[in-house]
Amino acid sequence: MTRIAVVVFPGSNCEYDALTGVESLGADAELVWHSTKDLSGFDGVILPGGFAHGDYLRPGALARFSPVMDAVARFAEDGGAVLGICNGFQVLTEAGLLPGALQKNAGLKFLCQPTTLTVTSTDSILTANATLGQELVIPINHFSGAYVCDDETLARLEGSGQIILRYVENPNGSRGNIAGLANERGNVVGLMPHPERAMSTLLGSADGRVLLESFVAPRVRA
Amino acid sequence: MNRPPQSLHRALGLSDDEFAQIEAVLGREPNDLELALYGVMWSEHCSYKSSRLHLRRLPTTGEHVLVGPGENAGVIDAGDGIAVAIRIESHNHPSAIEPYQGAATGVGGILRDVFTMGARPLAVMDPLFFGELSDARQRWLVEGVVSGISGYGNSVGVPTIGGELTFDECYSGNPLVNVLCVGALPTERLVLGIASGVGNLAVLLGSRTGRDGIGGVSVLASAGFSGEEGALDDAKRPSVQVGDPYEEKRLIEACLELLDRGYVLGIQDLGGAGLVCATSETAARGGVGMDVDVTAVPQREPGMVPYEIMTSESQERMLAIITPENLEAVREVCERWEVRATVVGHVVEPLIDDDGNEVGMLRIRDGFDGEVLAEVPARSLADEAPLYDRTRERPSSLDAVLDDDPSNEPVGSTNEDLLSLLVDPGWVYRQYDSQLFLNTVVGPGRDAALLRLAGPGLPVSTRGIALSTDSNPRWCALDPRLGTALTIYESVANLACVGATAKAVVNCLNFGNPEHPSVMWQLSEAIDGMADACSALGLPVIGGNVSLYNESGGVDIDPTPVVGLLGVLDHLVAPPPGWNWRAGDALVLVGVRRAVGERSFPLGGSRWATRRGRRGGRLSEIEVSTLRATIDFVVGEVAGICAGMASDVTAVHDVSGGGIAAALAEMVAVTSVGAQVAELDDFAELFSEFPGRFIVATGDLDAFATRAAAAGVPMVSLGTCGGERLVIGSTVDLSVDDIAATRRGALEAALSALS
Amino acid sequence: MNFLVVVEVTLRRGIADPEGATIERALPALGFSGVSNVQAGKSFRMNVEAENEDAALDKATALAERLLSNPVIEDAVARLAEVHAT
Amino acid sequence: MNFLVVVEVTLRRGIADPEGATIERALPALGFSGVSNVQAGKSFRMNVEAENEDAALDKATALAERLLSNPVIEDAVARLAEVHAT
Ligand SMILES: Nc1ncnc2c1ncn2[C@@H]1O[C@H](COP(=O)(O)OP(=O)(O)O)[C@@H](O)[C@H]1O
Ligand SMILES: [Mg+2]
Repeated sequence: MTRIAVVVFPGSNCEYDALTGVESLGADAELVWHSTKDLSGFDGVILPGGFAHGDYLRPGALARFSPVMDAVARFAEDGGAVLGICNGFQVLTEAGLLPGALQKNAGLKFLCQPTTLTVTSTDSILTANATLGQELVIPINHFSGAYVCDDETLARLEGSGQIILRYVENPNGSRGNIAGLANERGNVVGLMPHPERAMSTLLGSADGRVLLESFVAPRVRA
Repeated sequence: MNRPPQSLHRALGLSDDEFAQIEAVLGREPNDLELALYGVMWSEHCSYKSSRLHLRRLPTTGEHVLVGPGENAGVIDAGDGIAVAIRIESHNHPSAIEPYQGAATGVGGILRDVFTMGARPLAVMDPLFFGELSDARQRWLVEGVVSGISGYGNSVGVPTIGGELTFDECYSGNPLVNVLCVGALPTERLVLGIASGVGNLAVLLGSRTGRDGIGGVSVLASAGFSGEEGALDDAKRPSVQVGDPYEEKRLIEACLELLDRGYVLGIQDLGGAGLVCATSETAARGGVGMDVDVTAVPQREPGMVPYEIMTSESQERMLAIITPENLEAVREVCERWEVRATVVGHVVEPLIDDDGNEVGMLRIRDGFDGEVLAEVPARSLADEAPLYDRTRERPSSLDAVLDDDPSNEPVGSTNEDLLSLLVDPGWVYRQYDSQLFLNTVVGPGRDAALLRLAGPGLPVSTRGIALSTDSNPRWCALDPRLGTALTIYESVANLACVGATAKAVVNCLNFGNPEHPSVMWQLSEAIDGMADACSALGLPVIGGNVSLYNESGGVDIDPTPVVGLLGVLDHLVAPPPGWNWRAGDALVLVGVRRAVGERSFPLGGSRWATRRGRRGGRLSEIEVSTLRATIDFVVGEVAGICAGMASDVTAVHDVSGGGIAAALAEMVAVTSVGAQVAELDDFAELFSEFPGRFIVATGDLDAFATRAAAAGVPMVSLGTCGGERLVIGSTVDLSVDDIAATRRGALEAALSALS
Repeated sequence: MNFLVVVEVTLRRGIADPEGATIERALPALGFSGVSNVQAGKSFRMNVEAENEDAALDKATALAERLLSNPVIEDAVARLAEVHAT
Repeated sequence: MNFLVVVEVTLRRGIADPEGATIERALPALGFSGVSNVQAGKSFRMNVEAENEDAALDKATALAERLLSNPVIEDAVARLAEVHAT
């Protein structure tokens, strides 16, 4: 069974949701406290949504100095699957594990709403099971979700297939309509929408399943 | 401050009689610190001294009630070993001067009321009332309040799943910000705010104590705004509390873990009146005494004096009663959550008075072995404030208002009227995370919110809970008694739309100055109306809050009793139908079509009339027995769908604000499919508002009609769904796009008005 | 003339500053010692057209008090950053 | 010695500043004319213990670059506010 660590920072609040999401797909998931320095034995790591350290200063700014982040960096370096959802995405950019940064939404308001995403690359641990061009309805819940990077970075991301998900209608001013992206190897991914909130039609959408199914699928490390 | 000593009590908001009563309790003159403690604890906000006599008339018991009013939150047994805690409170006056922090700390406070019962907070709702948005100050308030709720609620990680949004001139100097929280717990984890066991420790958890809101409760919550613009005099301006959702999040997790591990004997949040309130209430409930060392309290600012430390309203603090043996373990849990834990009190033996009665004393000391700075019976602070039966009088001016019935109002352009009534509160609730915990089956924007009854640490269940907050100040201004009763009925109807049976009521009674006899009359009438409706439906009132002195420039707000209803659904595996009908469906009106009495389709107090500046008229009674049958029938229909059964019913919406016309238009806006409706009986029926009527869309009219008839529920066919227009007889003809766009943009357009 | 004005908005004395406190708590772990009493505030830079420096500062101060801060909890101070060529 | 240091964090040139733009749009309606190019930033005040002013500024600058700003989108400048009595 795939073993997934869900990292809990003080102020995280989607850790149970992430745990439930991957467990419902048969993964063996465990909450690990942010002071953990060792992630060996896990097949994948999720940095969940929420407000780590209250999002004080900037989202992710304090969390990236948590002891666990060195372990996450090593885990990623070794080809392990790392998924940052919402606040987790912000932490990954602050930590430099993904390029760019996430700024306040263009409308300067928190947004909780369904969005339609297009799968624009399947070269990542999150989109491997999806099909190119597939549309997925997945909710966003964030204040700082506008992706920014310089022109050069954007060109590089575009060229290398690292942009894995784009908004069909841009809700927050994200550059290039970017909703989610991966590192070059495709083993570290971050996205602002919450796939774990789109796991059942009872709650509005089951379109997140294909993403988390990719993530928990047994794989040989890249 | 150089004040003659005899007037200190007045400066603290205590009357001469109250001062005399304190002297009688103590058998001596109180010292300044003692007087200050009475000042905050006997304030209107803490003691309910004007309302308590009346609140006793509310029905509070029922087979599911585990905890009724009087504790921090009411609790019902929801089945499957799960108890549900619920509470509503106002944060009106703080929000008027600092809307962001006022609203944010309101959310923080209501969460603590719920997790203090051992419940994990699962959802928040926020009934809001402002003046008209043509005024720039109101727009500033709306922006601030909504971002405060969003900022705190989202960060602390509790979804906000609904609320209310009312704009009316009467709130321009005194907005209302009410917040409701619901939480759930394994039934056996229920704890109360009781101190027990001599030698046990009172541990203060959470933030350090600063000079936040000193005297806030008595000065702020109990004093109206004098200025025209709703501004407080500088002298009265207290320091505003700032919320820290990050601290609260850690506090929630730490407290729930302490409770799970069984380390806590009693726990109480620190709200209004801070430490003196928490220590005196826990001691009073347990019939014990408590020694409090003021010097032990961690302070945020240097030089704080005992009075400030004891009454500070610094946020994000809890008081837990534990045994000394568990102290180390408690410290360990708190350290991991980075929550401060400090022993500030000892539970002590009660004294025996001259008559042989046990009297638990609250003793404030300078060091546990140090000087006693204050010593008063805990119960006298917590429970023995004087109760007032203030003068009540129905205002004689009301008759003229009732006689000014808007039924003679010229009809005008019905299309325009209808569009002007449509407001989608989406601009508000999109700013709230409404989905956290993966429970939200129906979020904000429909008749009621519907949640799966699930959460970390709860027994597995397929039940659901439904919540609705409702109010109708327009009705209550005309007839506070009937208006409040109708509000309850409407709330029950809202729950029915998502298939839930109402189980319990909480209320937040927002009224004007209780020293005005007309306001006391309104309050008393509203309470009777609530009691009438709750008794008729067998619903217990399990908690509430009274907010008085909502006035500005001497003018009281309209009576605004807000109710929060909690419903339960036995089996929730599929979403309820919602508002999305399909082309070809038949449309029916289910329920009693006409109100009782002279006016079958009353317009008094309707949104339609109010928009035209007509605030008078009479409400009509409704037939409660048929209403009950109708609601039971709708609950049955929708609950079947939620349980996974096939059904011909595709959409359900109750008729409320804006009448039948608005209900149809709201469904059109959401579905993007039009409807053709036959001419109604009367123009007034379009916009008339009274509860107990539902718009239902069905794919099989005959089957549905047969079931309604079998249940003895009246029903009429209205028309069919389909097309790109909403047509109602000869009165309404609008395109689906117009309706949807107007409704969607109404709030944003009003908020972005530049002036 | 055009002036570049900076408005700094800080919390009033006695008002809790959870953000500043949280940042301060994080510092030791990052190896920063000897930094204390961290206060978080806001800054706004703007071009102000006015007759002279004083008029520019007055305008910015009025703006700061009216729009950029809530005097109930915040203080706002305007200062000149540098003079622009007109 | 103790120094009161102010760190100002501003958005880098070219990075969108919706907050500044929103404030600017609201100004005419409030009767403020001649205010343009409003930029929203953050300020942090702190006590820094150091040998001398330069050392204090160095420490604050390091903190500003490492923690208080995100160099992908922000610039940070530290300046001395006033010297405290030691
Ligand atoms: N302040 C608010 N916060 C969150 N949701 C709100 C707010 N105001 C209104 N809503 C939501 O919008 C919907 C419509 O509200 P309302 O018109 O009061 O409904 P009803 O007439 O059925 O009582 C409800 O789902 C309500 O929860
Ligand atoms: Mg309704």
